[in-house]
Amino acid sequence: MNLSLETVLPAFSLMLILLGLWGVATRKNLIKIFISLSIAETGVNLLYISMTGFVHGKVPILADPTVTSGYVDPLPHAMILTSIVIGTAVTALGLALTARYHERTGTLNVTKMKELKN
Amino acid sequence: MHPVLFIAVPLLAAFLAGPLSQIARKGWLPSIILVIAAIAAGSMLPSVLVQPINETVVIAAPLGINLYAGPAAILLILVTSIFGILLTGSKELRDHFEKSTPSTVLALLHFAGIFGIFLSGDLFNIFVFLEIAALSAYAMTAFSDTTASLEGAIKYLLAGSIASIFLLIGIAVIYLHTGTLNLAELSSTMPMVPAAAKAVIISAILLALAIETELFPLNLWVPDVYEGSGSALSGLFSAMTIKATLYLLFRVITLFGVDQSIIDLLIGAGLLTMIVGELGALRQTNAVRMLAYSSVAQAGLIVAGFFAGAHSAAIVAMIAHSAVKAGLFLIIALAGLSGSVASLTGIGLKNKFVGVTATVLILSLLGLPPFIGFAGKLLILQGLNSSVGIGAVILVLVASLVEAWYLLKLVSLIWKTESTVEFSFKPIHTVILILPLILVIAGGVYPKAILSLTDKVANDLVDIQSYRTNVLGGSATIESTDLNGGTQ
Amino acid sequence: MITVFGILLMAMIAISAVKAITTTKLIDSVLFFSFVGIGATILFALMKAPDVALTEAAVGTGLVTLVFLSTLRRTSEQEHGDEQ
Amino acid sequence: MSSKLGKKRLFISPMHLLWAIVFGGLFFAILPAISGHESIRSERVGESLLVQAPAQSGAPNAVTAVVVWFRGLDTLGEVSVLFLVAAALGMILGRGKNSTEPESKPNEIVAHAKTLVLPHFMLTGLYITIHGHLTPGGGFQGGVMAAGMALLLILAGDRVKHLHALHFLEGLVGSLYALVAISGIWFAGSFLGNLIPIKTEAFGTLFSAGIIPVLYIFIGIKVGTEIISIYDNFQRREEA
Repeated sequence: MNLSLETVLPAFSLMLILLGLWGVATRKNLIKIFISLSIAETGVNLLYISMTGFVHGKVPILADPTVTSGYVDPLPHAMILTSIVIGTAVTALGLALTARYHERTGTLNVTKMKELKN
Repeated sequence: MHPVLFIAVPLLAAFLAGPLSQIARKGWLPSIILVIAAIAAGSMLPSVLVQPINETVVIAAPLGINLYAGPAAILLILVTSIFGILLTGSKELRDHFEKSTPSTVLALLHFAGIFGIFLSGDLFNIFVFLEIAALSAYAMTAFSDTTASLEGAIKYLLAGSIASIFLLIGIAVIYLHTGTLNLAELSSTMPMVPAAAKAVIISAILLALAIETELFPLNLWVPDVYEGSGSALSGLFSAMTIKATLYLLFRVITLFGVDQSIIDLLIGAGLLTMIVGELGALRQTNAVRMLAYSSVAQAGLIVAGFFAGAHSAAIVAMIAHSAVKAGLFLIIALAGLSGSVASLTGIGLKNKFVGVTATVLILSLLGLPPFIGFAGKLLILQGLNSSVGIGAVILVLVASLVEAWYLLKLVSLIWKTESTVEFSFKPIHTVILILPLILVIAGGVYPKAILSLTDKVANDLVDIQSYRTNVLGGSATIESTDLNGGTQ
Repeated sequence: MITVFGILLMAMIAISAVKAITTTKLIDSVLFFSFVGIGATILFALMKAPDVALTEAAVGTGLVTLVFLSTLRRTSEQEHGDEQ
Repeated sequence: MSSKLGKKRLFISPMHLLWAIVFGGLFFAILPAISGHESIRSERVGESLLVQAPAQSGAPNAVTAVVVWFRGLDTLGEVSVLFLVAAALGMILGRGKNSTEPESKPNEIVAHAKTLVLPHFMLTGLYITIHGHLTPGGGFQGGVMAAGMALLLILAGDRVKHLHALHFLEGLVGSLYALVAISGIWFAGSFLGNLIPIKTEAFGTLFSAGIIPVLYIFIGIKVGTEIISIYDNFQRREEA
């Protein structure tokens, strides 16, 4: 079968990213927008992991310090660890601002954000 | 001097701000850190002009993260921290810092992020610092806790998050095709990347950086952020944050060696941004919002100028813009007014020094002689004329006319007799305005001195070959073996 | 075998993601989002990234879902999200 | 499933359709660039790091070696991002009138279960943190795991009573982390340099990886405290 995970995964993660961005562009509820953003971030993380060569490699935990071939590339893993935490931080900050905004105005709708208009 | 300290010291200060809240509470901690950074950058500058410093973190350059302290990075750190001090020392921001430790932490981390953007030579590391700077900027926008500021912060956050997703896509494609994240190595491997992938890389990264540098049409959120965050913070963003993202745009695009069509696109986007910015500023009644539009326009002019080949002029314009905007936003903050343009009436008669400073800064912003803005604008026009043609020059001049319309109106308001609003300046608070005033006048009277400096700085940005040898060549490879041997 | 499992998992993630974005009730949206996170966790584990899987489970799914739920509670006074 | 979605309000407005077309176009534009596996560098940076990891860092888990050490500056930045958000949340959500009262009655089951579950959470978190260089996991995961205990307490209706102590610990550990990293400049040749000798002969044991476990403990405590304070801020509720 030609349909291996390695060929499907990049396309899938790209689809997830764009689906999330579509959500950001079309949703009007702020919480929905942040959910969409988090989905796009999950897609980005999957995109990074899709390029480690995971089909033929092993988990990068070395049993023997002299044998260093046949493992997957650990650098994308490291980058995703960082990007997951940063994504979470952005979501938390955004939701905090949203919650405070809701306390002040009673709305979560972005189209009603009209305070700053010229 | 180790460049990494520019990042580590503000971080350390931020971590300590909680336990040391007694000291931090006074509200001077961010200013102190900026003074230290300015002194360090100032003392490093002469030696860096001769030999840039490349610092290895743990493992040598192509494998690990390197920090590259070249003339451009150090000069911009110096300039941004000096004019940052004006704003962090202002009453408006110090009130925030005094009220709560978190705001001190946010400001310190913002500086760490900005210095990281200037220094880092690794693409993913730059992303991390960009996120630190951006996240702290979102949160700082919400300092004043009004509906407007929260709205500005949310818009800023959404724009920034989309930018970071595109940046991450760009970095992923880069790593997939080149196998490296190091900017110096990328400068030699980028030409070998397949055309389709290169197009995606450039568009994703340009899209992200265009949002961060506020280029048209991705800058619709900018005036909202500025208006929502208030005058002192707007000054901080204008004087520091945009300068870091502009530097990043210049550095990355020059190193990647893009096609002429992309360069043309960037010049076009810059000019369009300038026109839109000036037209937007024309119809504003809020002074902060007006200056925000003017900042957008200036960023557009700087981008167009740099990519039209006027590299040195773009640096001069960046320095001039930092000085002018720091000064003007500080004046609005000092006046403590509602921010409407009309309320600035008669400010010059109340306090002559403030009035003269404001006038000089505005005239420099317009690009009139004998101020520093003149040198910047003239050289940018020369660059545009030689690489794009007379059409671009006319466009800039038309935009300057529009700019003159609203800025001169502002000047006449400042010196108008009938003052409607009660306000007073404490002389002690206005003393610091001498800094931008001196720079703007001295730079205008002796442009040679500044230009000889910025020529070297621009050369550092454009000379890819020497960047590559400084980061990768010669001595840089020794550290990795040294490190292991030293610990045995 | 793993390929089939992986593709099924991806289909589940895709459906949950679409549901999370398009469903009208916010609480459902958050639940579907947590399915996306759980699916991604398993996918990371399949792709030989146990460290990432652990982090995604703890931070990317667990903490984020909790934060979303708390925000929902804070903002639940009016508007239960009829405006998609 | 999908037919039900289609009938509901998926593409109800032309704007949604327009955006769908835009992103669909982007999909086919980007797709060719992300498939294919050859890189211009004969050995990717990550693969070179993996080769260097055992001898230089002494950590069998190459991901840990890369995260904590080779790219430690990223991780320092990442910890700062969490710290930043914790501080920002304190500022944004801490305003207004705070009630420190739990606004719902503590769940009986949760309240009783916590005494049973807490030690296990703590122990697992600690184990994951200090074995980060040997097995999957590490400071982040362990820190979150241990913080899970506190989240449980908050869910059970408790409040973080010693918020000052929490913040003090957070700042203290963060500055220790930064100080250890900075002292590397003078004592070990570079920022984040290895202050503790690596025991290559003891590869794969707890004390083989020099400074990495120490840094990971700092990261674990820092991440844990930050997550507690982030979540506690969300649970602090303005009186309705």
